[in-house]
Amino acid sequence: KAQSAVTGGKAVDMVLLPKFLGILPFDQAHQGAEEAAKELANSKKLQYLGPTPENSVAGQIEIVTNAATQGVGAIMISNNSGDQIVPSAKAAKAKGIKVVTWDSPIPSAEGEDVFVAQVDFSETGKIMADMALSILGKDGGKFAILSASPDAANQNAWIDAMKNALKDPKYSKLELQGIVYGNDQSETSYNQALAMVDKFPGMKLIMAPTSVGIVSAAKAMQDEKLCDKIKISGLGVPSEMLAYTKNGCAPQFALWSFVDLGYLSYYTAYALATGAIKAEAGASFKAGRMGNYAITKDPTRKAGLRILMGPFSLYDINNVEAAAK
Amino acid sequence: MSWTAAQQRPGGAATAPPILEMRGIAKRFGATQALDDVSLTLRAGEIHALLGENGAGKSTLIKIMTGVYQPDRGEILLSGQPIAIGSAAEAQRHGIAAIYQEPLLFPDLNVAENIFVSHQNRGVVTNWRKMFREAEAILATLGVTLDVRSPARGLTLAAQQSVEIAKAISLNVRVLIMDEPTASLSAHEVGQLFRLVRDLRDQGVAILFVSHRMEEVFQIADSVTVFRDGRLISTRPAAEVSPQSAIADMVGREMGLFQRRAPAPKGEKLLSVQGLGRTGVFSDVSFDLHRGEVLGFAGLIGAGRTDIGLALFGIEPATAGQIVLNGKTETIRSPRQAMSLGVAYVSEDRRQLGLSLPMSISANISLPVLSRYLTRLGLIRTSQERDTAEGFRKRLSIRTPNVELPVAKLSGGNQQKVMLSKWLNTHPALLILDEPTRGIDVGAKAEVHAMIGELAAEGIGIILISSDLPEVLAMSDRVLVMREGRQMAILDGGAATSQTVMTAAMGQEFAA
Amino acid sequence: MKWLQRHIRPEQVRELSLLLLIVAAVLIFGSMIDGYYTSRTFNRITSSVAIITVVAVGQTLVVLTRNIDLAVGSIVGCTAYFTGAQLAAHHGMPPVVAVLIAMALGCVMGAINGALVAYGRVPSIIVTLGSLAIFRGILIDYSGARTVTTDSLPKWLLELPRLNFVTIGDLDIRAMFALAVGIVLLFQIGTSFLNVARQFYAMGSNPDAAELIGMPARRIVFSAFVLSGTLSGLAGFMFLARFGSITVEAARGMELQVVAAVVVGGVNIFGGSGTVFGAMLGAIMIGTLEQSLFRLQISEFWRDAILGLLILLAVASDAVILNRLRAIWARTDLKLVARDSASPAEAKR
Amino acid sequence: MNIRARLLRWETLLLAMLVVIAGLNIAYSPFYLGVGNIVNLFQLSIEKIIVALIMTLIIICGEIDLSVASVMGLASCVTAWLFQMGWPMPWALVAALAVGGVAGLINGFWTAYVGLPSLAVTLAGLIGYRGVARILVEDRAIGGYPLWFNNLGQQPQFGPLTISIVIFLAMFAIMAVVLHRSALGRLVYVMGNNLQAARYSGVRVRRVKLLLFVASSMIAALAGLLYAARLGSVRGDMAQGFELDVITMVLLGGVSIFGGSGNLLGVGLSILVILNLRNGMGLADITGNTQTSVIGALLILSVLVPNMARMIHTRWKGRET
Ligand SMILES: Nc1ncnc2c1ncn2[C@@H]1O[C@H](COP(=O)(O)OP(=O)(O)OP(=O)(O)O)[C@@H](O)[C@H]1O
Ligand SMILES: Nc1ncnc2c1ncn2[C@@H]1O[C@H](COP(=O)(O)OP(=O)(O)OP(=O)(O)O)[C@@H](O)[C@H]1O
Ligand SMILES: [Mg+2]
Ligand SMILES: [Mg+2]
Repeated sequence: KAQSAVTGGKAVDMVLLPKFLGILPFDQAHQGAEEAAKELANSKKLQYLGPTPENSVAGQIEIVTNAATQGVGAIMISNNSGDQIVPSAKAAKAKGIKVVTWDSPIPSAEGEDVFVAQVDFSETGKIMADMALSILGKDGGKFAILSASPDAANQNAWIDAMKNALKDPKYSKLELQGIVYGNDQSETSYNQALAMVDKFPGMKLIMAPTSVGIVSAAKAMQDEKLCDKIKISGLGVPSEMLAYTKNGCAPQFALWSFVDLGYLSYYTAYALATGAIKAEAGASFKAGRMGNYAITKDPTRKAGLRILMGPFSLYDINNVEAAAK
Repeated sequence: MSWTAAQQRPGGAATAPPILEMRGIAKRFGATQALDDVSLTLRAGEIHALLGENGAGKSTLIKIMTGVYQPDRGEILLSGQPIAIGSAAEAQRHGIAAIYQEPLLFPDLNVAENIFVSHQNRGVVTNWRKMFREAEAILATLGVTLDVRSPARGLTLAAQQSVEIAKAISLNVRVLIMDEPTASLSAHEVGQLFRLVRDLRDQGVAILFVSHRMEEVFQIADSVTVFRDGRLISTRPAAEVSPQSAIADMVGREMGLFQRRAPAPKGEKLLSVQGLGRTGVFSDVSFDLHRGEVLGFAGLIGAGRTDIGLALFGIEPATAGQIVLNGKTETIRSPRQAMSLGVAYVSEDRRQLGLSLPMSISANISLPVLSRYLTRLGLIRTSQERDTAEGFRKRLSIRTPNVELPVAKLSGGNQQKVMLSKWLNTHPALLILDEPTRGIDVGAKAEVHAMIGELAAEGIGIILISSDLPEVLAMSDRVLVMREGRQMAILDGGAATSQTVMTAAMGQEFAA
Repeated sequence: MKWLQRHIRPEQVRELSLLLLIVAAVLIFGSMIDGYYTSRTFNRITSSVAIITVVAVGQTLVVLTRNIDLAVGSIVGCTAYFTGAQLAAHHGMPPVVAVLIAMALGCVMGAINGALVAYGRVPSIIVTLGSLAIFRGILIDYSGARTVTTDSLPKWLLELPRLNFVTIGDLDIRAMFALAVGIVLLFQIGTSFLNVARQFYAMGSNPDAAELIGMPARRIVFSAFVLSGTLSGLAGFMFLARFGSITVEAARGMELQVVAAVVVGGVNIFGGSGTVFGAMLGAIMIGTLEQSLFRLQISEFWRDAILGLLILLAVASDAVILNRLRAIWARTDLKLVARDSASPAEAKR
Repeated sequence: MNIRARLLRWETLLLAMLVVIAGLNIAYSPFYLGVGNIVNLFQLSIEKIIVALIMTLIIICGEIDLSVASVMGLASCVTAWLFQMGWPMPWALVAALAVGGVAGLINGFWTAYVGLPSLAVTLAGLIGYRGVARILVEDRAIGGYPLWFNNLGQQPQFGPLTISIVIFLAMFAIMAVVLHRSALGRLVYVMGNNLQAARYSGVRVRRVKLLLFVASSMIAALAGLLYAARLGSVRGDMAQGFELDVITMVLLGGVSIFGGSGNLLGVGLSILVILNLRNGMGLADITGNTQTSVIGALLILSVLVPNMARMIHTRWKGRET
């Protein structure tokens, strides 16, 4: 199908809403979005608004509601509220505001126009399984997951995807011992990681699909001098993981570019708000330096549309230093 | 006793150099002129009594001397030099210490710590052993035995007062102010305290002494000052004043000391107590009480009189014995239940146990019988509350501009009257009065006594717990004497004299 | 027994009872968990308790004066982040200087709270609820959402949590825990043997009386907050050493853990009574429960429910034990008094 | 009269703050005065302000209930769990309220009858009730309630007002009458002032305390259900951390944390001040920590400024004489 042209220069009020403020990945997304805003010469300033972490759900709902009151053009949400955001997102949508989710979608897709997915969520499960296998070797072994909170939709989706992937006979040697939650706080994650060592005898790997959890787990294993027995993997930021990859605690981990994710989200929201594309499967457009993207049905949710950014970057001793710069 | 010695001291106090002079002091609280142009001179080696009705301004003057309040007008001279007393700490540096009307202890600190709490010069490190020893020694000079290691929480009021006194005399003071120190002491402790006060006087300390007990004042004071309505009426050497003239100065008219209540005819039996006891506190108490009878409870501090009251009122239920009220055997487990049986208990500690200080007079008076003031929807009829309070204000002549005033704003004696009103308002059949005249002036005391007579005449049975021995003797039909949690004797009106009561209260010691 | 009762108060015996409760908890968990009695368990519990304990010492001082410091979590977070940022920028900084920076920063923050409470006469709960948010807000602005990463920190710092103070047989006593215990001892001795400490207790026991008898009430409250802030600063440094990567979220919510430790440790929340040692026992009690519950093979989701129940039971049984003790003491008190007063001559000697 | 004058002064201050904040909002945001925005302003914090009303009584009584937010979460999780098990929604709601009542009984029993400090008891409740909620829903998000339930929380039912706002207004009126006109209210003040004096006056202090804690938990449960209806979906972390916001509102309203003083008018005004401030900042695109910092600063300044003014006043007066 023909690419829709996204023409810049229009004035659209746009809001970028992270899960909460104060965490590096979201700030990187903000940078990417600013970059796109400049490229598209949007005369209206991009608002980067977020709640505090302990008030994330109520805060996100409040920001979406206020944005609806102000009648902005588009709002980009990294949803931390599950389906609880639905009523306010629907209300916003009813006022003609484009609702784009990024990083973490609205599970039921209600009130959402399109989800900009960083990677395919079932792919995430497979990647985590692959990393586990490559670290533990052919003989596999026992491992456990250190997640963020039990309420984080994307974490839960990834973990489900990984459980699914493990059914493949290829991974039959991998044994998942349990899931533990560190609430995206370094101290809780650290203590949980230590406790896992006792709780799961024979555990050889901690898989932490959270950038806070993975660093804390690595530090915990290093402090306990357990790095040769228990390895760490998951999703992490290269600059934070550099030391642990170099000393072998975390030989391999993955991530995508949050800068690109912010950039692509902005393009998508802008294209929707200016009417360059419609939120329907098959629509496609050119997102500046990142190239062409198309809206498709989201195969990982029952309903909903998505734009898939991809791909994963896998980091290990060979490339982590360059990426950390 | 040595009180004759005090009269004959050579030199005479009036010639001694003044230490603390107050000149033209005035202080106003809102609409109340608490003090109006009063002057007072305290001299070394002199015991100066300050008299006045409740609310006359005595405590206010004292608080000005100790830097708690700042005067609106007037000056203070210490050894002839004008000074400003900005805070209690400053007063202490000037050598001025006070025992306040209401004990101000630290409930979590132990007795010894309380005694030495305001000593700034005891070094950096606490020498516990030494502190305990000294505390015990100071208390011993007072004739009080307390466990100096136990926290002050839960001490009886009298014990608290003893600690306050120990605290003040432990400081090397030049001016010692005592605001009703004897209000909750019994005769024995008062004697002990007076010996000590005289010792201090002889060491050249200036002492200001406030009391509503006339006989005490004339036992110890060298000179007497009388206040009325915030104004100074007179300052004279004690020898030139008689109790009658002092009372006339106080109230502005002639008035007698209290008289023995005429014995009233006994009614039917109201209360019968058999072998009452509470483990570890008191035991084996038995007595009868008839309608219209006043049964006095006498004894030393901590003799357990209050505890019997608490047991009858259900606060600390008895663990042994039986209570027969109106012919029915009752187990009293809670104050609520006691009240429903017609028992009322007027507590000895009005600040901690008796009143809700920030709340209005009328709200305090209606509290125990709040249900009487409710509409069908459970709302409070405040006008009816006010009417009741107004009634009591007139009946007990409570000095207050209006009954909506928070109780905290009243002088000590008037607070006591509010508490009495509160319990009279429950229309009790059995009224337990624990130190009902603590801290109230002669006029009010006479009123309370008259009221006790009236109530008895109305057929109420009254238990009168009091450390004021003359009061107990004058008011009671019979006197029950307690000692260390045991009942020593029940003396009939005629047999009860201060001699017999004290003998029973103290065992052989007094006789010796 | 008599001698014991004369020289030990029930409040001191309560600490013994808390200790017994901890021992009981350890025995029960030991029978339920294989390989529980290892040096590793000991290590886990002691390390996780060390930081909370240091903060709880400061909190105890504040609570004694009938105040509360809810800003401690934010102070720990701020000092950890700021000290971390400084160390990352100046690798050559001597350890002592780093510790001093952390403590000085905590001291300043505590002084702000203390000044507002003591001299501004604002209730402490209001001040610290406010500064809890404000300090955190300042940190977020200052940091620009960046994280202090482990590998930006000097090596000695990262070695610190692993450093042993002494090794007794199998048991490693880590330096951090030893430091915490040292601080507890220091303050326990201070609060029981310094005359100024009496004033802390007096202030909380009866603030009106304290003022009336001329205690420097404001200075006492102020210094309690300064000490709490300073100790929180030190805890911030320990936090940095232990966790390495510090986000702006560091130590968020720690105030509740600390208050829980202090309350479980028997410090009266309305001031006047309680000890630093008790607060440490409270922290250890909660730490033991938390760490041990984790080891049980139960679902992650059951942990908080059980933890809540156990804390309640700990507080309740502690209160029951204390009440019984008080009753025993009171009874013998009366007898002692009775005996003494029967022979006044003897008492006077 | 004096005390009333002082109280009035506090409320006047809050009123002045409210006027200033509303004035700024009107001046700087064209959206502020819209009916929808005014409704939203309440709706976004409605559960907290409902709980703040009963918290006022608890704090005046000299106690505290830290477990309210966890009870809110527990109630909504109980409903969700039962609903998922196939219970009809109305029964699930009743059961949740009953569970709230039980939580209140537990808090009240340990506080009033065993005599433990309410801070410790409800701190354990804060952890424990949240834990029970987690056991019930684990890592699920449970939604799909009947439309009428969701509409209850989301759609205006009385003109522009939602049912939660109507409940809040009604509850405010009831609480005001209870606290300031009824016997119960009187007892609450007496107990907060001097618990011993209340006991010695024959007040059944334990029963009153138990009643308050049960009321607190049941109202919290109700608020939790309204929250669930508003969000249309329930998770284990529902309402986590709300207790501090609730307590902040009550304290800013002039209620002493040590009990015995404060009134509902002040709390009502403090609620309006905080909600309008939040709304105004939200419309001015000020969010996150800046917002909480501003509210924190307001909390401190609102007590500090009058204090300083009084201190300077007395010092100045002192120099004059
Ligand atoms: N803080 C205050 N605020 C308002 N009025 C006060 C205050 N303190 C005292 N008063 C009033 O000042 C007057 C003098 O009170 P003060 O306590 O000095 O009396 P007193 O002579 O000590 O009486 P008593 O013998 O009853 O103790 C009383 O009318 C009292 O109500
Ligand atoms: N010296 C003491 N040390 C500790 N507690 C004491 C002491 N004296 C009395 N008590 C406490 O006081 C109670 C007994 O005193 P109570 O107040 O009943 O006696 P009382 O005769 O009413 O004395 P008072 O003259 O003080 O009213 C007991 O419960 C006891 O615990
Ligand atoms: Mg007086
Ligand atoms: Mg007594």
